[in-house]
Amino acid sequence: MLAEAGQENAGLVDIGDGLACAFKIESHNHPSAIEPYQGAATGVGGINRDIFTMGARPVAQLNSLRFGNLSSDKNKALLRGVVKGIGDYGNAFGVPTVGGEVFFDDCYNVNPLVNAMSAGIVETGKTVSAISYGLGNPVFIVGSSTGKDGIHGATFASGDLHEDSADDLPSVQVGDPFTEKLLLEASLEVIKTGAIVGMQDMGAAGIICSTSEMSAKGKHGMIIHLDRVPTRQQNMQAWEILLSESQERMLLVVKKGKEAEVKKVFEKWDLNCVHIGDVTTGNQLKFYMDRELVADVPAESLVLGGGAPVYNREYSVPAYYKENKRFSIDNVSEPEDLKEVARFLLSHPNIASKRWIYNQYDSMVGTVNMSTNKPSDAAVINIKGTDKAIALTVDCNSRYVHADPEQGCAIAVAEASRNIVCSGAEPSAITNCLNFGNPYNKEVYWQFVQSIKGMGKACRKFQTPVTGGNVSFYNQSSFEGPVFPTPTIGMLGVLKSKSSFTGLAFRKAGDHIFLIGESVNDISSSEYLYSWHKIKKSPAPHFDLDVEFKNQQVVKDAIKKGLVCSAHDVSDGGLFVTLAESAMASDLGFSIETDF
Amino acid sequence: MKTGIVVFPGSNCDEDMVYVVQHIMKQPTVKLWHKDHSLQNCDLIILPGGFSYGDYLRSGAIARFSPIMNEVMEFALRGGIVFGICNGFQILCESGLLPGALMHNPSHQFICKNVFIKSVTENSEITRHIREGQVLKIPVAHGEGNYYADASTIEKLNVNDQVLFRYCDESGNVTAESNMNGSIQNIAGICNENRNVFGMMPHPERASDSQLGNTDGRIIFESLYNLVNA
Amino acid sequence: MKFTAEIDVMPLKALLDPQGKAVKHGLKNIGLSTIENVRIGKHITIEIEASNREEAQVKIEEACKKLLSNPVMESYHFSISEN
Amino acid sequence: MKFTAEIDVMPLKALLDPQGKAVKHGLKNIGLSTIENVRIGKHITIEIEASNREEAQVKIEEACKKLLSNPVMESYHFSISEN
Repeated sequence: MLAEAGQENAGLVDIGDGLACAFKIESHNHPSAIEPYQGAATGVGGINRDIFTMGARPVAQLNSLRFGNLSSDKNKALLRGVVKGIGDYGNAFGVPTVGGEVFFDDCYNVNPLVNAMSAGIVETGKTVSAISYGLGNPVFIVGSSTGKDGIHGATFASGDLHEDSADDLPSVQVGDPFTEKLLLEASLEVIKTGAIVGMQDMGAAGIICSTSEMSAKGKHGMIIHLDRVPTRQQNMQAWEILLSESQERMLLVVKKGKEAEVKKVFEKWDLNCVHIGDVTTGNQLKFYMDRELVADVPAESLVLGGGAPVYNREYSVPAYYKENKRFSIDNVSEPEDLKEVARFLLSHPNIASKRWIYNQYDSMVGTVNMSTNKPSDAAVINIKGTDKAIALTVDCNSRYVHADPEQGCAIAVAEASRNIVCSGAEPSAITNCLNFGNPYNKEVYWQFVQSIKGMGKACRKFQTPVTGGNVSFYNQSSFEGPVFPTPTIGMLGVLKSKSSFTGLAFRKAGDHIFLIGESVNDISSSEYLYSWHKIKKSPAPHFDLDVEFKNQQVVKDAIKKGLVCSAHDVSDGGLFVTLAESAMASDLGFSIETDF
Repeated sequence: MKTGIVVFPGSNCDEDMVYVVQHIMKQPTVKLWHKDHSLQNCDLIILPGGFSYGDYLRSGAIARFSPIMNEVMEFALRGGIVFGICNGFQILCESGLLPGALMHNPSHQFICKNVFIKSVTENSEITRHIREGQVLKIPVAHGEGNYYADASTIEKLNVNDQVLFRYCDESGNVTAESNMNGSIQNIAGICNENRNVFGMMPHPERASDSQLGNTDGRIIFESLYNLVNA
Repeated sequence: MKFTAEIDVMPLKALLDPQGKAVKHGLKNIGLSTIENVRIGKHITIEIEASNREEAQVKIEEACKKLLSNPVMESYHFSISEN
Repeated sequence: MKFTAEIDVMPLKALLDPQGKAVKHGLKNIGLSTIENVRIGKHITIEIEASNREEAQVKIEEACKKLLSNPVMESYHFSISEN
């Protein structure tokens, strides 16, 4: 790991050949519930800015989506809007969407989860940090103009809001992928000039957040003239400019004397590039509006860990946790028509092909996606000019995590690692997006604490450090309870040589099919039990971390020795669905004998 | 042949094109910035895929008025070879260098997947090495690929043998099912009357690198550069 | 009776209109530089059968509210004329 | 002087309008079944500075012809009002 977790905008991992991979996953759940198209689109915009603000060029995107029951028109509309928003933004921005997952359950009925992940490549040592220092260095705001976006989102006394007539406050933030593409190219170009001290994209709380984070990190202060900030709406007040969350903007600290060089790059790309202030010594942030001091705050106190309060919350074991344990497979009747069950599972939205979704994403721009013509469990991305490739996956079965957060979260990490290994890669590191309910609910906080335990245990076992991530609380379902605890795991893997790339489709008739790992008579929390038998209360499936690790080593070695034609992990829907998927991807059949 | 690849704000397949033309076809290549007015005396101009100006208003509508398009149009009217792929094809239609227009896909959704196209003429620089009727698996990725022109224009295209590719199934049948964007008569690519300006919606540059498992698109570049299996 | 409704659905004024911004830039490229503000929305025409103008009015209002415009981001207005 | 142009760019009548058809279907689903024909195009508003109405007229005409509409598949009409 090249960057300590949480220190930079995204996790940074050395992948050899003088290259590093910056990757991260973030949520945009609540904006997507209000307006699915723009909510999802701005989520894609935000996560990609976290990558290129570090000087890395995004090479691949993934997303993890959760919706309520597809029988309701509202959820169908949410799905259509979110998918179109991700597609329209990602396709125009020009980074291939190479993988992802989608899961449907009643608990997400009013609160969909939209997690967007992006990964970028940068030469080690060429990264840019979100830092500000050097007395007199000019501070620039670049990219889109500032509007009153996200202002109602700020935790302000409603009294302050009534001065703005309602129609002056944008109800929703609108993403502009075209400006984001210009911002990407201009940012990477300006970094090459060597004129940049530090750079930070503007996310939540806009200017106030980026100025304080960069200053606290560089242990310097700033003087900022808010009246110089280019605005989109007339007569914006100082606090609105400070808090605005308008999209596609960055804050740059430039080396004194290099201003002209920086302006030239942004002018080439027709983007705003305005000098709004300067770095000072000390750690005070002084904000002026038409030369009048409107805010004078220490940078330190606003930054996470720099002085922001730390809470210790109580938690308690929920009643359902014990009830689940009472489930026994013996009182589950075996259906007469097993073919009917197979047909039911293969056509269930959680298992059926997601072609309708991913065909709306440009998965091939950049000509690096090796999985286009050779589908694999994790998406494999060619690193041109080297013999390397990277593998990316995003996984989490939130039903397992609900049944047993510690075990379920460990399974999520294990499944991500399995997908990476089955595609011929070596698991390297993870990022995570922790989507949970209201943290003041003791049972939710228990889910949170247990999930973190499970994740830590599994990451240590698979030696995949947590490089950073994002937390989203207050995801509540329609029946007042929380949504399923959903700690989405985004994992990076590395293929030292592209020759180890392994697909999931059967290759030739006559090849032998091996099942690695011991089958246990266990259907807990399976799609079969939950959706066919409608038995909602059962524990998490059987799971042994050590055995899981050993199984993965066996697959890794077999692939290294060139013995493997294809590999596919057994997950949702079980062995039958896994075999069917490998068969359908290759127009070949299979015949297996079971020994009972 | 020195190739100039035009970069508009919002183009995102320019690097993919440079990679194929320079590294795989081994041709000298320069990128031409849309604000410049010099074509750096290139022998051949390529307008790459992407979302020039975010595809706002209509795909290619705004890019058509970029400064460099004056020179590109003069170059084309003098007989210079201009090849537009996806967004490039849309820009060539918007600028009138190619007849017709690319409308929204009937589904009003973006479509990205491998499709089959069939070469329907050997009489063009980009199909001269492709046997007429040969089927190629080439990916498409667009939201506005529905080629339309009025009846008399379509008539002329057919009579003058100006249609280069049609969408088809794996065995070369031009069927309604294989037409994913509603284009008239499954038209996937055309050339102008003077046979020096070419446009196609599918992306051959995305099927030219053996590392990606499909090189059906390479034969189009081999025709363009008159090379035999580069 | 047959009526025709001409409906305009526009993004709310306060919202960023990326398309309008790009078209304004395009218009500058063709020499029309005295343009302040460009906003782009949808124009929808509907032919509707109704017993009288008021009924047509009510039906079109309902169509706009329920389907044609997204109140979170758009406003609409329409006019109705007899065929 | 400041003028505002209201421009409608519609697909040519001869063209199939799949979006219009989809919306008509949607309207039927919410009980508005007496609808014959739905066509969807763009509504563009432009604020333009011009010395007089004629000049504004000429400029907007040029904008429509050159950029805002594509004659192969669209037709336009506009009205101009003084701010």
